[in-house]
Amino acid sequence: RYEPLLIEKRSETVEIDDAPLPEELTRDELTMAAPAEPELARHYTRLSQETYGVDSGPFPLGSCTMKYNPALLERVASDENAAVHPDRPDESVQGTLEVMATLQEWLGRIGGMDAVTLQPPAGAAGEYTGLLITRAYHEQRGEDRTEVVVPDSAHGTNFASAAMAGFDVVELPSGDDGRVNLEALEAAVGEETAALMLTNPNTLGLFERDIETVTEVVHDAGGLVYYDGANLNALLGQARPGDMGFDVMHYNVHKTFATPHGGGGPGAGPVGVREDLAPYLPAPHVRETDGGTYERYEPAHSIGKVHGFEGNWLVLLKAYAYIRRLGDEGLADASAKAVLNANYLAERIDFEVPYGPFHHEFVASAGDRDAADVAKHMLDHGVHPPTTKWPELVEEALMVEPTEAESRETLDLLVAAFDAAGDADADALESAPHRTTASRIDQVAAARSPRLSWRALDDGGSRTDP
Amino acid sequence: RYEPLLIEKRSETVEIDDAPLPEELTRDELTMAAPAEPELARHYTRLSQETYGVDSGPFPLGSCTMKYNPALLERVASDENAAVHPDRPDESVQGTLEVMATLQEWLGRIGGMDAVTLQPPAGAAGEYTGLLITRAYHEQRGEDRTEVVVPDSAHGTNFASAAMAGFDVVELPSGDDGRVNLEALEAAVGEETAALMLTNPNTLGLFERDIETVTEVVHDAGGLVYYDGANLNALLGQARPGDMGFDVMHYNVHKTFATPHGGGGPGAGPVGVREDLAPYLPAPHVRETDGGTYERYEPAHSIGKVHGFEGNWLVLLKAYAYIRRLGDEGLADASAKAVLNANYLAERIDFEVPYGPFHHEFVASAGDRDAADVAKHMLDHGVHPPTTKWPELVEEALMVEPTEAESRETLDLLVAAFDAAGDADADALESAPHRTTASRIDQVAAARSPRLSWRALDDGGSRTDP
Amino acid sequence: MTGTREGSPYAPHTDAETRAMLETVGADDVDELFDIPEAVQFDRAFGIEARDDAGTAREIAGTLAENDDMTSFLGRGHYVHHVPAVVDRLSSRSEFLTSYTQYQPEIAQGFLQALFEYQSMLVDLTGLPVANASMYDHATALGEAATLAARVRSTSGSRVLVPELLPLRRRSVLENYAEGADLTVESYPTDDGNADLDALTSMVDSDTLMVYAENPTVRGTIEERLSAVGDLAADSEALFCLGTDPVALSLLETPASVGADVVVGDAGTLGLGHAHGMGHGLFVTREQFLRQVPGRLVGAGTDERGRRAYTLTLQTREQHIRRERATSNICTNQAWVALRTAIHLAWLGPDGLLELAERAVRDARTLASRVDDIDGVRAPVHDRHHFREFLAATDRPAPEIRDALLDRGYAVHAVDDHRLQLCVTDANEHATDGLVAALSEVA
Amino acid sequence: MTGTREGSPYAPHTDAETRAMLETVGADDVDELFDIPEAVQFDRAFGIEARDDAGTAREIAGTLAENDDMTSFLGRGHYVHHVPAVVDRLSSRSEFLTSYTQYQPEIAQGFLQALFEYQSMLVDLTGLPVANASMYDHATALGEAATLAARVRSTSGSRVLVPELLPLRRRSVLENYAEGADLTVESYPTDDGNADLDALTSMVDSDTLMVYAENPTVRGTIEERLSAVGDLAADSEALFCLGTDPVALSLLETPASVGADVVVGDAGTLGLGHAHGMGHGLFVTREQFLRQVPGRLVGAGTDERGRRAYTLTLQTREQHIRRERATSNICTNQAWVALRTAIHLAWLGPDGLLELAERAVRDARTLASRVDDIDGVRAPVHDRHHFREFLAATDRPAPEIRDALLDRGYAVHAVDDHRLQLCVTDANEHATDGLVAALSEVA
Repeated sequence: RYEPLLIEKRSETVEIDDAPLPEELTRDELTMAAPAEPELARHYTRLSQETYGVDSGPFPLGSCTMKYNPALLERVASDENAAVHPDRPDESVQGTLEVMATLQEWLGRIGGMDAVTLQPPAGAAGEYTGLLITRAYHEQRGEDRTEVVVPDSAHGTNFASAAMAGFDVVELPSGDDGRVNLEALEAAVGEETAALMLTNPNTLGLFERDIETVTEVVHDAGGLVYYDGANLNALLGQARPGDMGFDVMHYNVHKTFATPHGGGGPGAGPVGVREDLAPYLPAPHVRETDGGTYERYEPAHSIGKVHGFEGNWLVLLKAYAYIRRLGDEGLADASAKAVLNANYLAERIDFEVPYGPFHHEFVASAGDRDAADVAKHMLDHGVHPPTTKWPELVEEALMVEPTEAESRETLDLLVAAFDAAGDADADALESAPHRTTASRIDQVAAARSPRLSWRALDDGGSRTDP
Repeated sequence: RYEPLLIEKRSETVEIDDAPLPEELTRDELTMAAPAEPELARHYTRLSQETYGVDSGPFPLGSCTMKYNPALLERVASDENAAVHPDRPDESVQGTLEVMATLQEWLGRIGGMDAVTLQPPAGAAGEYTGLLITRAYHEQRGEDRTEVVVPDSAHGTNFASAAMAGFDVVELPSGDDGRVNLEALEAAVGEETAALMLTNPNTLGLFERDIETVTEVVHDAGGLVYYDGANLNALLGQARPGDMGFDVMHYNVHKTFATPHGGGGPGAGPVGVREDLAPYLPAPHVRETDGGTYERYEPAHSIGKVHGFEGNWLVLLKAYAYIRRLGDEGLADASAKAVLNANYLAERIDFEVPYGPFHHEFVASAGDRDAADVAKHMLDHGVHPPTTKWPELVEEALMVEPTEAESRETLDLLVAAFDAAGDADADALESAPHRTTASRIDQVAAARSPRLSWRALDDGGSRTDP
Repeated sequence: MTGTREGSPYAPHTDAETRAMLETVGADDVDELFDIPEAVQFDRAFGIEARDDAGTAREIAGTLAENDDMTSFLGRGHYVHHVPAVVDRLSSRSEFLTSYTQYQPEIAQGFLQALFEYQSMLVDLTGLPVANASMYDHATALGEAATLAARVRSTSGSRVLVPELLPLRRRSVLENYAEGADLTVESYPTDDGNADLDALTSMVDSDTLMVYAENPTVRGTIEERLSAVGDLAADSEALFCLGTDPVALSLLETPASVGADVVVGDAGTLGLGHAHGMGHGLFVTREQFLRQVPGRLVGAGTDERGRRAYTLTLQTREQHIRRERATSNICTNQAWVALRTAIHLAWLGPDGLLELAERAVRDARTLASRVDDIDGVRAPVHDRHHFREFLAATDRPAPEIRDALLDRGYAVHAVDDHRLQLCVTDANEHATDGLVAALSEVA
Repeated sequence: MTGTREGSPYAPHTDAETRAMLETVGADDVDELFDIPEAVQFDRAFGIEARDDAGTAREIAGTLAENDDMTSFLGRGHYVHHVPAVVDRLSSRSEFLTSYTQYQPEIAQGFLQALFEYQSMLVDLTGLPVANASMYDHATALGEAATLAARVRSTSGSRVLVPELLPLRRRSVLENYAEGADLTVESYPTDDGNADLDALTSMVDSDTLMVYAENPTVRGTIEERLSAVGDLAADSEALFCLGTDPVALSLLETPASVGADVVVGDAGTLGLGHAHGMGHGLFVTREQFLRQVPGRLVGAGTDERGRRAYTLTLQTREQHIRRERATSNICTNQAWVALRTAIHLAWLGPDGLLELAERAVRDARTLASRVDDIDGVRAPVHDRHHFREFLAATDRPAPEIRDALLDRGYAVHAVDDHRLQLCVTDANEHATDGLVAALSEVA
């Protein structure tokens, strides 16, 4: 059953005429939805049931690491003592600061980094922060480096973050094996190079075998190497960006450390750096004092701030709980099982996977089928489909990341969904899905005449619905 | 999609051989479901989605008062300070005891009773408790009264509770107007009468207009009059059982005071009594001392206990929050709107309602249709149907209690569901439902060869399912 | 906000809607719809002041904060194991929380399956084939066991024999049920905490309807000759009822193997934390008593499409159909707690559950040994294996020690003048160092 | 229990399953599947010890308990209103919590509708037609407003003018965004808390890209001549960006009516409680800037059956398609907080929301008056209408008073040597008596 908008169910307009302010400072009236709590509860209960989450079934969205979000994390984050104002003096929030300091330390160990800021509120914000640090670092050294090198297979955020930080983007073509081509890299890198941004394993799931050479080439040119942490779930305990020569990195705690994705956020994107970059971290940073207490301070050459306060604290707290719960063995096992699951799934489905050996994710090709159609067809099997049509290195790409949280049973469910789409004829593919809340949505039409609020609707409202 | 049993998904058998106990004191092995947390989460998420609750839509189950359960109540009950052991000394649980003492007091005022025990863990347990008090009261006075009079239209629990308390049940036939027939009452009541049990308004939703005479007749015969609180949501602030001459009553907090029904419980069934019955209340009872502290004590002629400890505390705490949230005006308004909703719904549907004027609930007749079929047909409209085939005073009864929490809009939804069933032909009625998780279930067959655990299943397991 | 609505914040009616609805029913005012004689009308003045959401929450939190913050080593029938967060998360889904008894199984398959799975778990734990969907608590389940015994009795027996150490509160509930069924409750002696088998043997006769034992006992001792108790009951055609809980069941001899006819206990030991004694009664029995079982039963059946489906079954036992001849008056039970128990059990799995049970043995043993090392204290009092709890004898009067520990933030039982009782589980084991230190100071 | 699994408790694999899966992929060991040169392999020894569920929860609760328990009268950009329980109950439904960006709208209609409704609420509150589905926070939304201004600039302007009182932390974020876009940030003077219109008039020129004002200001004063600021910006073809929040928007002049081009602010003021500065940025603008908006936009469309359906739209603005020419790098945003904000707004309704807003005016006025009655304190410092917060001048050094109040359990700002700032909302209004009493003692 179709769910009307709240405002279609019950709205109310209030005239504002006896406010405790002069009339010229206030608005005249206010119109809003005005449901009673029982109506509100049913509305959002129904909306939730029309939403597919990890708790609904497998969610192998490539590069998104949609792993199970432990209930424990929500309990921990609901602690009343976690609910503090950011301007509380340090001495009155020692608990909060201790959690932050410890998380900084743990993330440093996990990434092989010397110092970590928790302030960036998302992965892309982490990239941006890392690039601001890069910029400040070069400036401090009196160097004017204007270019950031980004492989063509990189996440779109890499390009956008570089541009937002004021850099020119130099795109690096991938080699035939799907990895960095060292010759192309040497050609791209030079005295204008502020940094190379790289994710490893890359978006094809391939480990950059020449990573030590790659980082050396960039370092030799005076640039820094940035690690995009989106794929860190492949490597926990197996390898560390710091050990590979990366200078700066971000962590996606909502990917690697199981904090919920929340329909699009909030996440958190802490940034780790090697020791000589630590003075550039955002303010405030948290440290333990000699006396064993914790304090906030401004690093010597701080880039200033990338968030109005100190980032997405409640998300960071959940990541802290996850890391503590798993410990060394749990973290390493998470990556091991994530890689096992990707390999098992790729082996079982009837789709070509052109590049390998891959790790926690792989990119299959839908061949002469439209990858988006394949995805829509999979919806009718009650699973979430993979990321589609990207990276473009693979024709009609299906980018698959099952994560460690799927059992063999759910992977087999995915196999069935993949293969049903593989066997479907053109009509079946194009008309799918049929069993979902909405059938195929015309996104082109929606973009052509955008209707972005209820006031823009002209479809007569919910009452016209059958 | 059909959800397999947990044990069909993943089970494990563990041999017990190195326990810290002599082998002869332990079992040999243990077989259980062994899901990982992600599997567990998906299993119960799916099961929840296959369950219809008040948050799913209207739930007009007669005599059950399925009103909205405010989120506030759950928050209050999750307070860590509420989580105490019952054997904590009084001085260390003053907060818990204060809540209990205040709730006793409030319920007393709401029912017009002088003393209230919170111990009975459900409405039926409240009835039973009230009858134990009745028995003790008569015994204390040296009277041997063996009969409890119950109207034929009463809840089944009244009969069963009387029997469990050791009384003989005398059934009282209803008058033509659906109410107590005074002549029949006088004939039924005598020196054997321990008590009359009555709900008012009765199960037809009718107020017993002669209630003062009724209670007088029983009192004159030396009996007590028991008020079944199942229908109290009709009367809040409008009338009080104590003022009508009732001596003992129970309250269903999961009906009247909005604590959740939880798929069948827990509820709570506090019992109120007039002053001279207070010494018989269960132990412990809670009272405020002269010093303003709270203590537990054993009433002078206590019947002892009806629950191993002090009842369903977390449920009682929710009821306390509800009463405090609403206050005098809110409680009275709840009843007013409950009665308005019942009258509106009855007026709108195309079904005969033979008895009136009714209050918070009414009993319609399905006439020559099977009331159970009508209910099944309503399921396909996405609503919960009424109670069916009871009370038997009405042919093919449909017992409807919408509660105050339904809006006119959802009542209109119910009207559509009722009338669609009213208009349906025999085939449509008998084959319904079609849009539910399960189609019509053969309950007779299920009872004929009961299969009560997974070990009794012989259907080949979930794998055989299409 | 919802808080600005007049009257009930949970009644959605605007004034305009109320007027329109009144018009439909042909009344000018809601008061007209009430058919209450003036003499018994009430003026709604309960004297209970309303609070808004924030005010209600704040006031109650403030009141509950009057409870002292302490660590409890209390047991004696109300046990707590750490409840994982996933139990809260899943059981609080509102479809579960706000549903009711599954009178319409076609739209309640989820809860019915959850209860069927709960029943299945209890069947596997006890070895007996029929588990109901929940009772109120251990004590009322025991009472119902006695009335079941009365209904199925093959002799004219009316004696219910219970351990002399049975907690008075549990016994009191049993006695109320017994009185209604014309039964008498009598104590049999115990020997160093456990059933005194010789004494029991001499008591059991043809007038004995039921013998009740608990394992572990209320003092935490583990019974060692339950099969003999079972044989004794069987020989005199009495029912053997056993009291226990799911954690103990995972490790100790199965009720089936010792000849139990009915198993009762508190299943809320898993799934509920400290709840001031709120629990959830388990009730499991033999196939032959199926039609005399009290409470709800969920069975598997098939729907019209031939698929497995679940439904309440054998409802003709119940009060809404059988009325005064019902097997019990129970209607609303503890279904939601049963759901929580099932989730907790499933989360634990057999390994986790056994780990809890083995810890209950080991941690009690360890704590008793540490307590025994304290001057003026000897533990355990009973020379038995223990489960979760044990008695400690004290030189100084036990109530004084209890009060002194209370001041230090620890709650323990003083069972008599010179004996304490201590209960340790995974939920308080982390605090044993503190307890031992405090006890060393005050013993 | 899940806790007895080796390795990750959230990987469901039994050893047998792992072996079977390895066989399928043709490996003997999971290690074989890793293609990592030996030189950069790591031995998994982070030195982080695992804890079980109970231990993790207990440890973290213990650490957080190191935070002092106090009542906060802090504001200055992080505001708290009482969040009703229903917001937690509904937003924590796991379908919402565990879903992600709605790349497959056919199975995400619920969340998309919730975001569409959120956007609609912001449109109604601001009077501007385009609201996005969320930004990180107020400060980053302000930064994005500046880069939007740079993209749409009709002049060659590069100056961004902001109030001199703009909090440094918000300004610092803006400066980082500005630097990447080759903009400069300059302060304009304020007059008794509000924008100094004369000074601003003299500063605005053809090189001015954007004028930023806040209402209420960070000192809680309510701007009185915003239309003039809007006119000033319009006259020089600069964008007028206004900072505010949903509660203020419900009562104060609408951004549309004062000529705002972009509205930013913290929408998490509703839906989030105290969260150490975590928020949720609102971003609303004119139709003409639609294709330059940063972040996600949800639009209504139709599905193949012709029914209304929701979908992410205008995605060609975004980084995953447009890469370095995207309107922003934002990907993961604060969608779940937007859901919470929407639920909170709907729960309040217009009456409830206005009540909160009017209380923000009245309670601040009342508290200022009470504080003003204290010897050695004068409040409010600014002769303006206030919203939630105000400055109080003190004879005794403000930091000393702040510290003394801290000892008494109250947190307030000391904004300079002799001025405190106090913020009052429905969430701490009940504690004003205590604050006034404490302040009377220490001022």
